Order: sequence, then structure tokens, then C-alpha cells
Amino acid sequence: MIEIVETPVDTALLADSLRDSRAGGYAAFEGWVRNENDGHAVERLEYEAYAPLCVKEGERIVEEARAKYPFIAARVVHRTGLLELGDCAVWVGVVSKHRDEAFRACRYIIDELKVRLPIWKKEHYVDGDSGWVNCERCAAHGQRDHGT
Amino acid sequence: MIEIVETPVDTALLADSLRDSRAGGYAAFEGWVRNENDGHAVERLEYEAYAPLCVKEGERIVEEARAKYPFIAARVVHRTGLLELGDCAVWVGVVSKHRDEAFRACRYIIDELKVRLPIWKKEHYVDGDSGWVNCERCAAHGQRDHGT
Amino acid sequence: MKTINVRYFALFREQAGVGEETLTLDAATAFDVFEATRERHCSPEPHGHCKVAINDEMADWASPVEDGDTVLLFPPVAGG
Amino acid sequence: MKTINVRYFALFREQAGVGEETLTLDAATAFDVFEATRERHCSPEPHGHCKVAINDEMADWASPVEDGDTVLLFPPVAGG
Repeated sequence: MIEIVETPVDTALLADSLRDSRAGGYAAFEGWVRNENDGHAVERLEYEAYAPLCVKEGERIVEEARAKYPFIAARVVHRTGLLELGDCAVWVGVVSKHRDEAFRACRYIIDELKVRLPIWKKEHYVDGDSGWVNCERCAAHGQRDHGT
Repeated sequence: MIEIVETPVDTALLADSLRDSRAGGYAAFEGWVRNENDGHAVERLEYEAYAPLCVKEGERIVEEARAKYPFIAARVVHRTGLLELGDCAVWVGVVSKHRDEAFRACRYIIDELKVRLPIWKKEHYVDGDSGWVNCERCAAHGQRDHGT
Repeated sequence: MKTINVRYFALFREQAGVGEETLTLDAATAFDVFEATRERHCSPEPHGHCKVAINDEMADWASPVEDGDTVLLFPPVAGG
Repeated sequence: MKTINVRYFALFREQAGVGEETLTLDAATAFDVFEATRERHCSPEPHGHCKVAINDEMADWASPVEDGDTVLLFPPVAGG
């Protein structure tokens, strides 16, 4: 249902794993590493996760989504380690009979997992700086690290 | 931006075509042929489209979505002809900087194209009957066709 | 009297038994063309559920038709 | 005094310079453990933005800690 992996995410294979003859709609979201955040040019990202609790909390989130928007199946994969621009960091796929449940469940899952799973993202900037995203003093911390 | 095709939809290839280093979120929807509709066991579907107007109206829908939820790129592919259970009939893919625009634009596009594009769906049922979806007297019509 | 090319799709094509025909009729609007074809083919669909296009542009039922126009009659759509 | 295993992640691990350590301290709640480690490592994050788990279960800052517990300190998360 939810996996933390260190290897590239094969989204086509994952979508195939959700195939079900009762399913009329498949909604998916992928988070890609983009080249900019808050005005800083990003070179690559580093994800750290505490997998045992990611799985527990992730399964809780998927079950909450299932209760709100009954679907046939849902899967989540989050990658960790060093990711380059364009790499897929997270994939959420949901299949349901009709499209409304698939869309809503997919959105609920990605929104919740972003704020609840113990996963951290460190941005490495083109100018050599780096910082942990969402940490209040990341910028200052990054600057201390790099002596700039 | 929008294509009507008679061959299977390669969604992995389509997703790749939207890759952009500014994109942080990719939302996609796929409509699959499911085995049941309104209590009837479905064996296969037949789609008919009037392509010239599908393209015109589809591009209008995509531009409406772009104005409401600014995204980086969006593509739509709808298949026509005879489709088997599980086949992908329609794919909508949207990439944007942040996930909200991708989700909302993807939903807007699929919702609108279902009611606005000149595309028709004939269901072929397991019991030998068939009917055009959304046509008021399809059932009666199908029964006349098959002499049941 | 006007010469109007009429194109039928999906259910309408099956009901008409042809995909296209040329009619000579006294029609001011797209609605008039629809009504004339209904009489010829006993189409059961009310026009409110259907759509119409004139010369490859989406139109309203009240849109005027001119001599030589092609009117496309669309039964209720069901894409996706 | 209780013996508490403390695990640090991401920013906290970098600030602590270790991923895990065993502390002997007078702590009633997870919050007390967080405050004790803040003093040791000068962590700048207010606990309201952070999360805590005890023995691999998500917990509250007010959750009691027992001798031998493992307390996991999570700086602000940023998955996806």
C-alpha cells in the first residue's frame, strides 16, 4: 500500500499493478524535483525518511481516504536519497469505479502525507548552499554549514 | 494538445512528453473500460468521435483550464473504435509548478470534455444487447437491434 | 427552399441509416433542420439533450442556416 | 532519573552530530526530552513545528515517557 524506496519510481509498472476490471477511473499524482524553490535555483534534492513510521502513518492516511471516498485500490511510493531535477519523488495512484472518488482520494492522500509522514527534504542549491525545507532557520543553518 | 487516436494509449510515453524542469507536480487521469454500467455486465465499448470538432472544443477547454489554474503544460488523448475491458479510453495529463493547479486543471479538463466533446460511447453487454450511453431510449433501441 | 447537407453521428446515424444526406427544405434555423430530420427518421431524442454544429463550428439550435451549409447533428455525448 | 534512547532525524541529526544517543535524565513527558536535547544541541526549532514518536508510535509532546523508552525527534517534515 505504501512503500519507501531508494531506487527510481517506475510509475507505469505501478499503474499496471492497480488494474482492475471494475475500475473506470485512475487518478495519479507524481511529485517531481523542480529547478527552483522560493527563488532559489535548485540543483538536486535529498530525501530522508523514517520508513517504519512512514508505513504506519501512510496506511492510516490511505484508510482515511478510503472511508471518505470509497475506492477500489490505492498505492503510494516515496523515494529517498539523492534525487536529480525531474526525478519522481512521490507517486500516488488510486483506482475507483467512477472518477470522483479517485480524484478526491488521490488529493487527500498526497495532501496528508506531505504534512504527516516523517520525511525530510534537503535542497541543494546551484550556488552551493543547502537547507532543510520547512525548517525555520534552514537558510541560516545552510549558510553556517558552507561558511558563506 | 488534444488528439483523437485509434490505437492504444501509451500513457508512460505521454507523461514523458510533459517533462519540464520547472514542474513540481504531475496530475493525470485515465478512463478505463470497466465491466459494468448501471447494473449491466459490459463486454466491450465502441467509441465514435467527430475529430475536427473534438480538437477545436478540446483546445478551448484546455485554454479555459489554463486561465483558471495556470499550469505549465497539459495534454489530452481520447481513443476511438472498439475497446476491451481495462483499455484506456481517455488520458489527461497536466504539469504545473505546484500540485494544486495540476489537480484542479486535470479535473476541469476531464469534467468538461465528457460533456462537451462530440464523442459517443456504445456499450456492448455480455447478454448480447448494446446501447448508446446517455441516449434516452438506448435500451429500447438496443433491444430492437438485437431482436430480444 | 435551401439545400442543406446533414451529417448524422452515432445513434442518429444508425437511425437515419446514412451518415450524410443532402436535403432541400424550408429551414430558418438549426432547430428547423433537426425537426425535419426527426420526421424523416423518427429520432426519439429531444433536441435539448443534443448538440448541433454548422460548418464545423459548434452552434445553437437558434443559429440561422444558409443555403449550402453543412449541419452536424450530435446525439447526447458520452466521452471519457 | 530515566534512561531514554533519543533518535535524531534530518536537521536534528546534523545539529546533534549523532543519529542516536542514550540520555539519563529527569523527564516526565516527550516535551521534557525535547527540551533537554535542545539545551545540549542548541536546536532552534520550536517544538510546535516538530513531531515526536515514542517506541515507533506517533505521540504527543505531553505523552509520558518511561524508563527505557526510545524517543524519536522529528524536525518539520517535508515529504512529497
